[in-house]
Order: sequence, then structure tokens, then C-alpha cells
Amino acid sequence: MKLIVAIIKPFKLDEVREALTPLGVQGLTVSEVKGFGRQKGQTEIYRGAEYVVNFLPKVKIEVAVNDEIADQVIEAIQTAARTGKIGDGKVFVIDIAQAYRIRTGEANNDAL
Amino acid sequence: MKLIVAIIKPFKLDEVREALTPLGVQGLTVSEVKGFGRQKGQTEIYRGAEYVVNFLPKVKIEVAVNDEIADQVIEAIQTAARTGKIGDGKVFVIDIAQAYRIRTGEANNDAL
Amino acid sequence: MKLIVAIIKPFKLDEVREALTPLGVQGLTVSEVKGFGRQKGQTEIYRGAEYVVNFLPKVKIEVAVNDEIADQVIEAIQTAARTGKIGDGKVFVIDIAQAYRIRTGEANNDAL
Amino acid sequence: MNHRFKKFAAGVGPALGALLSASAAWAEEAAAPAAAAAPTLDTGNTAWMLVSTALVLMMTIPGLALFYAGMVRKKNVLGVMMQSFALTALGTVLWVVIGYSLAFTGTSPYIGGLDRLFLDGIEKTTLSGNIPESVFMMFQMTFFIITPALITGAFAERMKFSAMLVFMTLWMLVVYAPVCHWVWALNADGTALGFLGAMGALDFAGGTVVHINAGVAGLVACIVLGPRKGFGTDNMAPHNLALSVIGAALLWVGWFGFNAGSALAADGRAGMAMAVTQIAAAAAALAWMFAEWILRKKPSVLGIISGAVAGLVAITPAAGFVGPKGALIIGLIAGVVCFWGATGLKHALKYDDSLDAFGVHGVGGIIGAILTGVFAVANIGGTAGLLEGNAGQVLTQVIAVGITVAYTGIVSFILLKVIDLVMGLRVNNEEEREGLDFALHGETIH
Amino acid sequence: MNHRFKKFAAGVGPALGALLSASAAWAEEAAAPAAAAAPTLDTGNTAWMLVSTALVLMMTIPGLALFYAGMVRKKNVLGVMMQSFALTALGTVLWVVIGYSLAFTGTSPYIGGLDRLFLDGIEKTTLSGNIPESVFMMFQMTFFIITPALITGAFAERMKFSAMLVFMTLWMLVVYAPVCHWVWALNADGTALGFLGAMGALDFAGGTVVHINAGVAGLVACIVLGPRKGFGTDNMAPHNLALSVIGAALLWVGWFGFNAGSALAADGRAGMAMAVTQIAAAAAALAWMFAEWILRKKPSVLGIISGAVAGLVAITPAAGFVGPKGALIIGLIAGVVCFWGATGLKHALKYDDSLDAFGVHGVGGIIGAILTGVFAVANIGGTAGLLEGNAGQVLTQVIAVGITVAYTGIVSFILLKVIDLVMGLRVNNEEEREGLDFALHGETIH
Amino acid sequence: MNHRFKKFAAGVGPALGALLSASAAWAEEAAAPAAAAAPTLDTGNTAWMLVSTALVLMMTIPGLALFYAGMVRKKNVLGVMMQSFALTALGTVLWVVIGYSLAFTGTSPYIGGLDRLFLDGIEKTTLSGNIPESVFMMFQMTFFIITPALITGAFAERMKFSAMLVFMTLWMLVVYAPVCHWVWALNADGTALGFLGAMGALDFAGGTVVHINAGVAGLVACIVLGPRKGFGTDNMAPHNLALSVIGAALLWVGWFGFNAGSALAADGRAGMAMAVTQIAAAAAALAWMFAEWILRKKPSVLGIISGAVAGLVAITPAAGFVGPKGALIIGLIAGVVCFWGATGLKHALKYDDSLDAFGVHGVGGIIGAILTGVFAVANIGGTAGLLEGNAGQVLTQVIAVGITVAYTGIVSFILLKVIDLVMGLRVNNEEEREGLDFALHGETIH
Ligand SMILES: Nc1ncnc2c1ncn2[C@@H]1O[C@H](COP(=O)(O)OP(=O)(O)O)[C@@H](O)[C@H]1O
Ligand SMILES: Nc1ncnc2c1ncn2[C@@H]1O[C@H](COP(=O)(O)OP(=O)(O)O)[C@@H](O)[C@H]1O
Ligand SMILES: Nc1ncnc2c1ncn2[C@@H]1O[C@H](COP(=O)(O)OP(=O)(O)O)[C@@H](O)[C@H]1O
Repeated sequence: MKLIVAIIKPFKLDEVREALTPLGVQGLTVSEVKGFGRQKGQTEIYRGAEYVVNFLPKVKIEVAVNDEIADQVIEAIQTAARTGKIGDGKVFVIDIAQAYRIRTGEANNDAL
Repeated sequence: MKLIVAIIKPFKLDEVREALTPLGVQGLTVSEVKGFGRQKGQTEIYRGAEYVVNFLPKVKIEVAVNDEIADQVIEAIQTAARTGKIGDGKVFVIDIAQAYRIRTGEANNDAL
Repeated sequence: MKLIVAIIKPFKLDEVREALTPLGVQGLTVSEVKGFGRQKGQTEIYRGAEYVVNFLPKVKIEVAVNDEIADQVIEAIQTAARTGKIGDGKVFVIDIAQAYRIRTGEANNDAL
Repeated sequence: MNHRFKKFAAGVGPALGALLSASAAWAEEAAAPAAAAAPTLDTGNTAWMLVSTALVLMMTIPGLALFYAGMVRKKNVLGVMMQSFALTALGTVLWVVIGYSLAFTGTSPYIGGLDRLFLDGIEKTTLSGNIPESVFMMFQMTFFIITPALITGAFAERMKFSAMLVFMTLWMLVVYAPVCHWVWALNADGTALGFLGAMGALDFAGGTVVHINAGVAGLVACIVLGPRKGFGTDNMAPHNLALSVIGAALLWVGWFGFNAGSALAADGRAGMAMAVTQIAAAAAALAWMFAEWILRKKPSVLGIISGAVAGLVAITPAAGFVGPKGALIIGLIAGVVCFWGATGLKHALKYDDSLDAFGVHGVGGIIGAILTGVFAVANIGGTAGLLEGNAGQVLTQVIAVGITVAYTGIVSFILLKVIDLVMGLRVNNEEEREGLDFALHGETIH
Repeated sequence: MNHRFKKFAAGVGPALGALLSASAAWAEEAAAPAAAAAPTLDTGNTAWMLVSTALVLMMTIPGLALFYAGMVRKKNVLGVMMQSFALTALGTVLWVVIGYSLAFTGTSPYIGGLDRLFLDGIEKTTLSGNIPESVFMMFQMTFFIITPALITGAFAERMKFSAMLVFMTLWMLVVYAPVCHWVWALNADGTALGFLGAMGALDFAGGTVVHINAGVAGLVACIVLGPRKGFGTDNMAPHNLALSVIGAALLWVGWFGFNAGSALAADGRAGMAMAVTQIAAAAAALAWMFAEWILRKKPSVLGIISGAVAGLVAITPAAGFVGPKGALIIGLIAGVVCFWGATGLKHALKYDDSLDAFGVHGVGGIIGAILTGVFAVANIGGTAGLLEGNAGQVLTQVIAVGITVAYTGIVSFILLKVIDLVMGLRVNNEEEREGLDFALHGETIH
Repeated sequence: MNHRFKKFAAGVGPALGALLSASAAWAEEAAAPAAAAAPTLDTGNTAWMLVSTALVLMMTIPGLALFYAGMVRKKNVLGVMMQSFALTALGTVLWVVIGYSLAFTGTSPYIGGLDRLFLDGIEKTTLSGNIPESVFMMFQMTFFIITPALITGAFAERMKFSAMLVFMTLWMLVVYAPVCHWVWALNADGTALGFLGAMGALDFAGGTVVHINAGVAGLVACIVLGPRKGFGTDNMAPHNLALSVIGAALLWVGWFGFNAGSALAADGRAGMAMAVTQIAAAAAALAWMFAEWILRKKPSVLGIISGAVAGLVAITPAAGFVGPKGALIIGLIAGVVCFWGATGLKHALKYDDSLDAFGVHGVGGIIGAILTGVFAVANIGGTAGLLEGNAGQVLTQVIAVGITVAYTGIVSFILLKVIDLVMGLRVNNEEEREGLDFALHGETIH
């Protein structure tokens, strides 16, 4: 199984989620994160004091999938999250050794 | 070493933490996340406009443990976090290549 | 490639980020987390009711790097984040199977 | 402030008539050594009007600013508050420069004159009735300020700040000032000057001038601008209703200045106006709450506060004319009908009146204006309503409503279309997505 | 509003009556020779009472709503505000329908009559002393509203909204109305009608009627409902004390209307009442702060604002009777004792008075009521206290407190038990864990 | 409250002079069967002064507390609010014990006497002019409270709470009380007693006494304490400007009590003072907004609210002396110059006036005090300004400003240095990083 970690622009979240459902992805976990990268931060001015906000709001999606559909999922995420503008984000793929569904105790692929 | 990632219902956090201490787990890291899955979201109504909140509040626990106790920890988390109702969450297990304690520079098992 | 996950004290974030730039790290992702560990929590008192806050605010840094610079990065993070006081945090290193830059679709090292 | 009131008072005799006159002419005399009949300053009435002015200002900032800010998404909270605050400043200057003069001076039944440009002629000793004219001017200013601020609820989260300022500047002078003159301007003898007032239309504190005027302009504006991106699909849940509760509460408290202050005196009529204001607000709050409880299973905070505001809007033209029982019924009706206006009606017609400026203020204002004609009690406001056998009053009210709706609707539409051509009304998609706080004002709530 | 005041004023005769009546009244007389005895409307007093009414309403919404909302957990913020807001609406309607009549009319020393059902007989010109009766009725309404709202602090975060509405409806009519009648109802000649008032018990602005009444009912309620799930183990730290600071500040400001307004006039007694209110609040705030600083190492924001409220509660019965030095001492005592009430006492007895309705209002009210008997100054309120040699007054105060505690305690207990049987008082565990905001009202703070 | 007003009035003759006298001696007479000249209580004026007192208290809590709290980082929000709240309590007690006596009694032009220690001699019937002295004392107390609270903006986020309390206790007695006496203390005959007042310096509501005094003390304090850790490098963006908007709005509303209340009557002068207050606030808000819009590309919420406060500060000494046109110009100038004061000047000189206590209150106060000498209109305040040919008035104003700046600057510096030696002024780095909320008060916003 793979844990696919995608860092995307916040307003793309719904599109990405909708892109994954047809692939049989039943669930995913999202967290609000801040990203630092090539994309330049915004400048806020308060009474003349300028603050460059280096960290931009991003959304991190973590989705565990079985190996079969991993590549489609990776592809689907990128397509849905892409604007072509700098700051679109990244996808990282990590191996999962084991997975469990807490409610039932089901393991691995059955747990997803 | 293993990084055990558990996504659970928020109100189960304290129970899970207490379940791990006897196993010798000295620390863990928690983050507030939002989960999408089989569990249906709540509906909020504002002046007649209904919004289905697809993403439910969950808590993500990340705990790094040495291989010996990994299975007990996985078991303990599931037992403590289980309500039997849909939405109890998942446990994912990932291999850790190296670990360090910043304060001392201690490595791997000594770092946990 | 490696995903380096560091849990540090919040006020050390800028120092750590600055320490990584010279190593050629182009980006990283940050999230606010709460940490439980050896460091004792603070006690808040409200009308005589004492609440020990077991979970302390920490910052989690996730940075994906190619294998060549991984060790330098790990070293740099620890040096920058270290205060020598309890609660400085941890660094975990995890293998990344694949990485992509959403904007361009570039893969692996080119994606970072 | 209402001409009927003046007429009634005038009927009591020259002395009292003078006491209550709001015309500059009288003030002149007051300055000169005065006859026995000449009005003298009443410190009690003046104290109450000073306070009422403060209360109505508080309705706009922070009241309305909070009421609205709590209902938008986090990224637009500051932008919404900015609009109410900027309109407070803008309205003040416009009122001083020319607005007051256009609204309350002159001899035409349609528009005021220019005698009071830059408040010329208002001296420390100038009286309006038995209060200083400076205080009367200030009290009226706060109405001039809150009306455009109410409109902003209709196009929240998508209008350009610059275009908003231009539109409101024109709207206040071309729509508010004349309508205010039609309803409230008086002749030197205290009789109605404005043609709606002279027609006998009752509007104690601004059902037509403020709420219908703002509500209809808001409806037109939200239709001309079009809905927010994602309207109907995205989750646009209010960011922090606690702010809205504070705002609604301050609106309620401030409304005592709005309605009881419109008696222009600390007397029995002001007391009765305060009582009916409280009663209608409470009745409407409960009506909306129970309607929602029955139809939607849960009584919501947003519901009960919206109901309270609906009741306050509906009683505005009626305060000073109706009694407690009338207020109770007006409140119950307003609560239920505005609930429908902000839910059923809006969703049926699919316009995006973001914060229900029309659904609450337009609909509530119309209900109140018409019901004033039904429940008016002669020995409170000097005019009988339908229940006291004066069926004609309802018709008069309907006509006044119709004229106001038509005028503000048409003129607002023209102004918006022209401004759209000249400078554009809406922020671009990028800015709308990013949120007005940062996009337009360079700030965010952290 | 206090019977002593009437007696005193009435006792002094026309001379002082004239001195207290306003310039307007004089003007009237000058204009048309009036009957010396007949009360005439005083615009200055009326202005102040209109404002006081607005101030006391502001104490409940948004004042108390914020004070309480800031102390609960995020999931219950809206639910807590909803209670104060709904009680404002509910109380208004109940007061108009029957409450006012039960509290202030009739000839029985125990309960009022039905002459004022639906406010029948209150005309625009009806006076109560030298202010319109409509204004007196409105001012009293705001007390009727805030008292049940205070109780909600005791059972916050766990009571069903529906059960709360039912309980409060009964409580306001069966407990508040009679107790108010006992203490404040007057005969036509201005002498005390209610038996506690006639007994000579001093309660200027509601130590017994409002605070002891609410505090004890709250204590009973939190015991009957039982503690919140996780009380004593879970972290129940206040979600946002900034809201509580705003609330406490608005309570403080509004309390000027509560206490100085209870003079029913803008005169020297109102001025003195305002001064002692300020002094006691400040003294208690500092007393609590330093007590906490010494005992807990840190002076907390929650501590200083709680102290201020404790001082305001304690001075409520005493305002209008005591002088600055008395207020200083009352404040210092109230600050320290209420600190103990909200910490030591509560934790010793282990009841879950969530927001210390009893610890602050009950304890503070009892302290204030008794100390009024100690520090009363004859030439302020017409009654001497212990320090001026009238030891009996303390006993009178203790008796009045005892009767109030017993009555509200017993009746509140019965009402709660009955409602618990009929419909249940508490939300279920699932709802309590989820939070009242979503569970009961379908909304959340985002 | 302004001596010119008194002088002018006194000129009208003994009767009016008595009416305006603030001395106890007169009040005694008032109690005894009085001569035709004896002042009698005016309920209308008293009502307005009771309300003004409430309004000015509201300016500090919650107004200023919110205005400041919204501008700091999340970890310091409660600590900032705590300072305003604690100073309200502390100032009240100090004023009662000795402050009022030092400021308003005695016969020395430099400092008051001790006749009013613990408010001795203020009875229920004691009058100050035609209002109760208790009310005059309370109104003045609210000025005594807000002045030190304004200073806290300069050293926000880094001063020890204990040291702050010690410093302010000394500052209020050693700096505020005398300066207040210099400007506002009167002789029994209503003529100016304080030497600045006697000199003819105009300060209607506190340009020198309150704003320059606080602004300069703040500047000294922020320099003595040194900048916050990370000033200029770390991101110190305001945590929640919505709080600041609420605060600014309440300051604006409350300022009506501050300025119009300083007329000590509900009359034409109060009305004019309210009008110019509104006009200057609005003009300055727009001026700052457009200046920022042009220079920084975006009009910010923080900008417009800062501008409004700047205008309110600048009109404070001028209200009651200038007319609408003068107010318009004063507002426009204040908006632009304070924008520069809070941006250009501060950054040029590199001091860390965290929330611009000096940039807004110091600079705005100086502008206002001087422009009062330019725009004063004889038949509003009894004194002509430069534009009416009285060039000397400007010089008088400049001298008064200079003396105030020098005195408060020097004494504040000495007090701070001594306290720093004795107990230290700053929290340690650990505490500053952790935030004052938890470090000093043991609480956090969750
Ligand atoms: N090496 C990295 N490790 C972890 N996260 C990264 C890394 N590089 C970029 N990111 C995340 O991806 C986001 C977008 O990256 P950025 O360089 O700004 O644009 P792009 O991905 O289009 O080149 C960043 O805001 C950050 O959250
Ligand atoms: N494939 C997945 N990858 C990552 N997180 C998941 C995945 N499936 C579910 N989750 C997380 O687990 C939570 C519970 O899953 P859900 O399907 O609702 O209930 P259950 O686990 O009981 O079947 C979700 O809210 C989500 O946070
Ligand atoms: N086993 C673990 N797994 C995950 N995170 C941990 C673990 N142990 C500690 N942490 C994180 O590291 C932080 C610091 O650890 P702590 O034991 O308090 O101090 P130190 O690392 O200096 O010994 C904790 O607050 C927690 O966030």
C-alpha cells in the first residue's frame, strides 16, 4: 500500500476529492499547512510596517491506497490540482507497511 | 523503527494517550485534521441554505516506536480508539529510516 | 529521496528555515502540532480550577530532499533547533518512493 | 421627526407647535429676543437626542459591521467591516457638505434647497423645536449613514471597494436625500412639506426612507452584480456567528435611539415608541425561532437574531403610532414573513442577496409600513388606522411604499449600470477567491 | 424604584418635590398655573430612564451573553449566547402579557393583580411619578430579563434548550414576579405594598430580587442537573476570555443604568448611586486580583473581571443608601469573599456551577444585602444602618435574604424536578460531547 | 469643564456664574434656602452627564482594550486587555482617595488641596454648577482612567504588569493630577485657577491633559523600555483587527460623551461639540485612508480606524470652540499628519511605539491644541482664534503644549528610570517569547 501525500492550493481541495472518488478512493485525510517554496509570499502592511508572509496557506492531503490504483491516483491528483502557476505543490509517495481500520480491525487493503 | 500514524475521533485522544504510557511510549505528536470517508458529514443550515460538511474533525496521532513494541502499540491504539461506530478511523504503519533527539543528538531507538 | 520530518519548538522555525536555504533546500511544508513528551505541560488556572495542558505547541517541518544532502539537512535542522532544554523535539527520516511537482509534472529529484 | 406628529402637535396650539417645529425660520427667531411663544431649549429633550444620536451611530459601527462580518467567510470579515466604517466617514462628510440641506431645507415638496451647505446658518443657539438644530442635524446624519451601510449586506464578498464608494456617494445624494425630503421635510409651520408626508403617509422612524430604500437598492445591486462564485455549490457558512450576535444585540439596543429618538423628545410618545420597539423585536425573534424550529428541526442562533432584526425593521415606521398589542402582532407577522423572505423567496428566485438586506430590511420594511396603516392608534400618533376605521390609511401606506420601491429600484439600477461601465463593480475571480481582506485591503485575520 | 426613596421624597413635601422636579416642569407651571400636587412629566428624568433602560438591556445582550460565552468551550459558545438572547425575547413577551401586572399592580402584599394584562391602561400620557409609566414598565422589564439570563451560567454546556425555555417561563412568573412584588411594589401613596418592603428591607436595585434570586436558583439547577461530563478531569478551560472581558466591561457600563437608574430620576441620589457603583466594582476587582495574585502566583484576567462583577453585584442593593467609604469596604469584602465562593467553596462542595452564577451573584448578593444594613447612611437613602446606630436594619436585611433564599430555592427545585420528569433537563451524552452549538442549534463557529 | 467657558459664562453675571461654579461652598448654600442666584439642579443636564460618564468609561473598557488588543500578537491579547481593565479599577480608587482632591480643589494655581480626600464633603445634595458634584467627580474620573490606559499602547507586549501598576499609580498622581489642575481647576467664582487655564490656554476636553500627556509619556516609556524582541525582523502582524474595529467604533461613539459631555450641559454648545467631533473623526478617517491608498496602494482597515481616532484626538481640545468648517480642516490635517506620525516618523526614528500611542495621541493632540488657536470662533466658545484676528491665541496654545510636553516627558522619564532600578520594567526574554497572556496571567486564548 502507498501513502500518497499531496500538498496543494487550498481552493483545489474539492476538485481533487471529486477526482478521486471515481477511482474508488473511499476516504482521505486533510490538514491545513503552510508552505514555503519558490512561490513568493504576500506582503501585508500595518501602519507602514511591511511583513512578508513567507509561508503560504496550503492543504495537505494524505490518502492511503492499494498499489494497483496508486499511479492513477497520483495522476488524478496532479491533473485536478494543477493551475500551471507557481505554487501548485507536490506529491510524495511513501510505502505503508500495514494499515488497519479501527472500527473493525480489518487489515491492509481491506482497511482502506 | 516504525512511525505509527493513527487517525481517530477527537474525543478519544486522551484515552489513547493513556493506553500508550504503560507500553513505555514516552511521547507522541498530535495534529487536528479533517477526515473524509464513509462516515457521512453533518448538515448545517444558515437561513435555509444547507451546507453538508463533508470533512469531519479528526485527530491525527503520530508516534515513533521501536519495532519491538510496534504491534502492542498498534493494538492498544485500536482498542482505545474503537467505538464500533463508523468513522473510528485508521492506523497506518510506516518505516522510519533514522530518528534523532534534537536536544542531545541521540539517534534511533535512544531518540524515542 | 528522503522525507525529513522534524518536530521543533515553534519559535525556532525561522532559524531552521534559514539554516536550510544554503544547503539548496528550495521548499518545505510546516504544520502546527501539539506535542506530548518528557517536557512537562503548563498549568492554567481558571477560578481555582487547574488544568495541566499536557500537549505543548510544536511545529512540524516536512522537507523532502534528495539522498545526497539528507545528512547535511538533518544535521542543520538539529543545530538550528537545539536549545539544549527538554522539549527540543525530534527528527524522523522516511524514504520517499516517488515525488512529483504538480505544476510541471516533473518527477523525483527534479520535483524538489 | 414625523410630520403627523408635528401636525398633531401644531394642533395643540402655537406655543407647543413652535416648541416642536423643526424649521430654520423659527430658529432665527429663537436667536432674536423671542416672543412668549418662541421655543426655548429643553435640556431633557436635548439630553435624550444627544444620546439617541450616539445610539444610532453605534448601530452602524460597531453594530451592523459586526452583524454582517460574522456572517461572511473568514477571508472577507475585515472587508465587510471596512465598508460600514468607510460609509460612516463618507456619509458624515456628504451630509455636512450638502446632504442635510437637500433633505431638510427649502420649500419644494420634491427636493430641499441649498441654504444649509456646509451647515451654514447653524449656530450654537439655533434651535429646531426645543433642541439645538446641531443635534437634530446630527441625529438625522446617523440615519443617512446607516442606510447605505445596510445595502452592503446584499453584495457582500464580491464588490470592489472603490466602486462601492462611488455608488454610495451618488446613491446617498440622488436617492436617500430626496426620499427623506418627501417623507420628513416640514414647512415652517410644522406641517408636512415633502409630498409623501403631505399625502398623509406615516413613517415614524424610517420604514420607507431607511429600510425599504436600502432593501430594494440591495436587491437591485445583488442582481446587477450577480452571485458570488460558487454560490449554491461551495460552503459559504458564516465564519463566526458570535460576532453576529454581538452585532444584533447592539442593533437592538441602538434601535431605541432610532425609534424612541424619532419622537425628538423625552416624553410619553418616546416611551411608547421604545416599548413597542422592544415588543416587536421580541415577538419577531420568537416567531422566526419557532418557525425554523418547526420547519428545520433546530432553532438557530442566526435565526433568532435575524428575527429580532426583522421585528425591529417592521416596527420602525409604526413606532409612535401603534400600541403594545399592535406591536405584538406586527412582530409575529414580520418574524414569519421575513423568515420566508430570507429562505423560501431568495432560494426560489435564486438571487444572491448575501446577507439578506432585501429579505430582512426590504420585506420587513414593506410589512411594517403597511401594517402601520392597520394598527395606528389615534391617541398615540394622532392618526387612526384601519382597525380604528380609517381604511384609507392602508392605501396611503401602500402608495408611499410603491413610490419608494419604484424610485429607489430604478435609480439604483441606473447608477449601478453606469458605474459598471465606467469602472466595473466586481473584483476579479482571483481577488474574490483570495478574499477581499487581503486582495483589497492588504490585511488578514490571523 | 425603591420604596424608601418614595417615602422619603413623599415625606419631605412639595418643597423638595419641586427641587427634584425639572426646569421643564417649572416652565409648564410658568406657562399655565398648574395644581401644585399633580405630578408632571420631567423630561430630564425621562431621558435618563430611557437611557437606563437601554443600558440594562445592553447588560444582557450582548454583555452577559459575551461574559458567559467566553468562559465555555468552543463547541458551546453559540449555545450560551442563544440562551441569553432567547430569554430576552421570551422575557419581553411574558412581561407584557402578565409579568408586569403581577409584579407592580394590585393591593396584596404578596402578589400583584391583573389590571395591566397586555399593558392595558398604559396610555401615552400615563405617568409613574414624573416619568411615563411606559418607561417605568420598560426599565423594570430589563430586570425581569437579566435575572433568568444570569441563572444560565450555572448549568451552561449541558441543559436542553427546550427545557430551559420551559423552566424559565415558569420561574419568571412563579419566582421573579412575586419576589419583585414583595420588595418593590408600592401603594398609591408611594408607601411600600410588598411585605418585604413594608418590613423595611432595603434593596435599591435588586440584591434580593435579582442576584440572590438568580444565584440560588442557579445553585439548585446545577445540583439537580448534575455536573458536566468530565467535570474535574477533562480540560474545560475557557475558549476565549477576550469575549468575557468585553462582556464584563459592558456589564460594568450597563450597571450604571441598573443602579443609578433605580433612582428613577437624574438627581443627586442617582449621582451618588453611580459613584458607589463604580467604587465598589473597582475595589472588588482589585481585591480579587490581589487575592489571586497572592494565593495563585498570577493575577488573571478572568479573576479581575470576576471581581468587578462581584463588586457590582454586592453594591446593587446598597447603591442609593451608602456613601463612597461604605462602597469601598463593601467592594473589598465582596472581592475576597466571592473569590472564595467561586474557588474554595465550589471545589469543597463539588457542585458544578459552570460559570459561578451562585459563587458570584448568590454570594455577592447576600454580602451586599447584609452590608447595606451596616453601611446605610440616613441622609443619602433616608435610612440609617448599623454604623449610624440602627442595628435592627441588619436583622431586617438578614430576614429578607433568608426569605428570598428559601422561596427561590424551594420553588426552583420543585420546578426543575417536575420538568425533568416531564421532558428531561439534560442533553444526552452524545450531544454534550458534540457540543450544544451543533447538537441543538445546527451551527458551529468556524 | 473648560475655564474659558466658565469665564465667558461668569461674564454673564453672578446668577449664571453661580450656575457654573464647581465649588462645594456654593453647594452648601444650594442646600440651605437659597438666594435667587443659587444654582438648582437641572435634570436634563444631569441626565446627559450621567450618560457621558458611562460613555467615557465605555471608551476605556471595552473600547480601548479592544482597539489595542486587536493589534497585538495572539499571545498578548489578554495581557493588553488586562492592563486597561486593571487601570480602570486602580484609577477609580486613586481618584476617590486623593486624585480628585488634587485635581479640582484648593487655591493654588499649581496643585489642588486635600479637602476632598475620600470624597469628603460630597453629599447627595452637593452641586457643581447645576449638576450634582458626585456626577462631575465621576465624569472627571473617567478621564483620569483613560489617560494612563492610552499610554499602555506604547509599551505593549513587553512590560511587567507589576511595574506597570507601580508606574501608573505614581504617574496618575504626579503627572495627571497637576496637569489637570493647571488646565481645568476653577476658582469659586468660576474663573480659572490653574495657571495654564488662567493664561488663557484653550483645552475643551483634554488635548493637553489627556492626549499630549499620554502620548508623550508613551513615547518616553517605549524608548526607556526599548523595542520588542524581534522588532523590525519578526512578523508582528496584528492578530485580529476585527477587535480593533469594534474598539475604534466604541471609542468614536464614546467620544461624544468625552467632548459633548465636556460642555457639562445638554445645550447648544454640547450639540456643536458633538457635531464637530463627528466631522473631524470622519474627515481624518478619509484623509488617512486616501493617503494610504495613494502611498501604499491599498486602503487598510487599520488605516481608516487609526485615522478616525486621530481625528477624534485632534478635535478634543477644539470641540466647544470651533465650528463645522474648522472641524473639517482639523480632521483632514490630523488624518494626514498622524498617518505620517505612525509610519514615517516612527520608522525614521526607530523607536518601538508598539500601538502608536505617541504617533496618534501625541501628534494628534499637539495638532489639535495648536489648531484650536487657529479656528476658535468667539460666539461658540467665547474666544476668537487666529482666523478671527486673535493671533495671540496660537502662541498661548503653543506655550501650553510646550509646558505639558516638557513636564510629562521629564517626570515620566524619571519615574520609569527609578522603577527600572528598583524592580525592573521588562519581562525577561523567555516570558516575552512565551507571551504575556500565559507568562504573566496564566491564561491563553484557545
Ligand atoms: N522540498 C520540499 N519538501 C516539502 N514540501 C515542499 C518542498 N518544496 C515545496 N514544498 C511545498 O510545495 C509548495 C509549492 O512549492 P513551490 O516551490 O512554491 O511551487 P512549485 O511546487 O510550483 O515549484 C510549497 O509551498 C511547500 O508547501
Ligand atoms: N484511504 C484513506 N486514506 C487516508 N485517510 C483515510 C482513508 N480512509 C479513511 N481515512 C480517514 O479515516 C477516517 C474514518 O474513515 P471512515 O471511512 O469515515 O470510517 P471507518 O474508518 O470507520 O470506515 C476518515 O474521516 C479519514 O480521516
Ligand atoms: N515517540 C515519539 N513519536 C512522535 N513524536 C514524539 C515522540 N517523542 C516525542 N515526540 C515529540 O517531540 C516533542 C519533544 O519531546 P520531549 O520528550 O518533550 O523532549 P525531548 O525530545 O527533548 O526529550 C514532543 O512534544 C513530541 O511532539
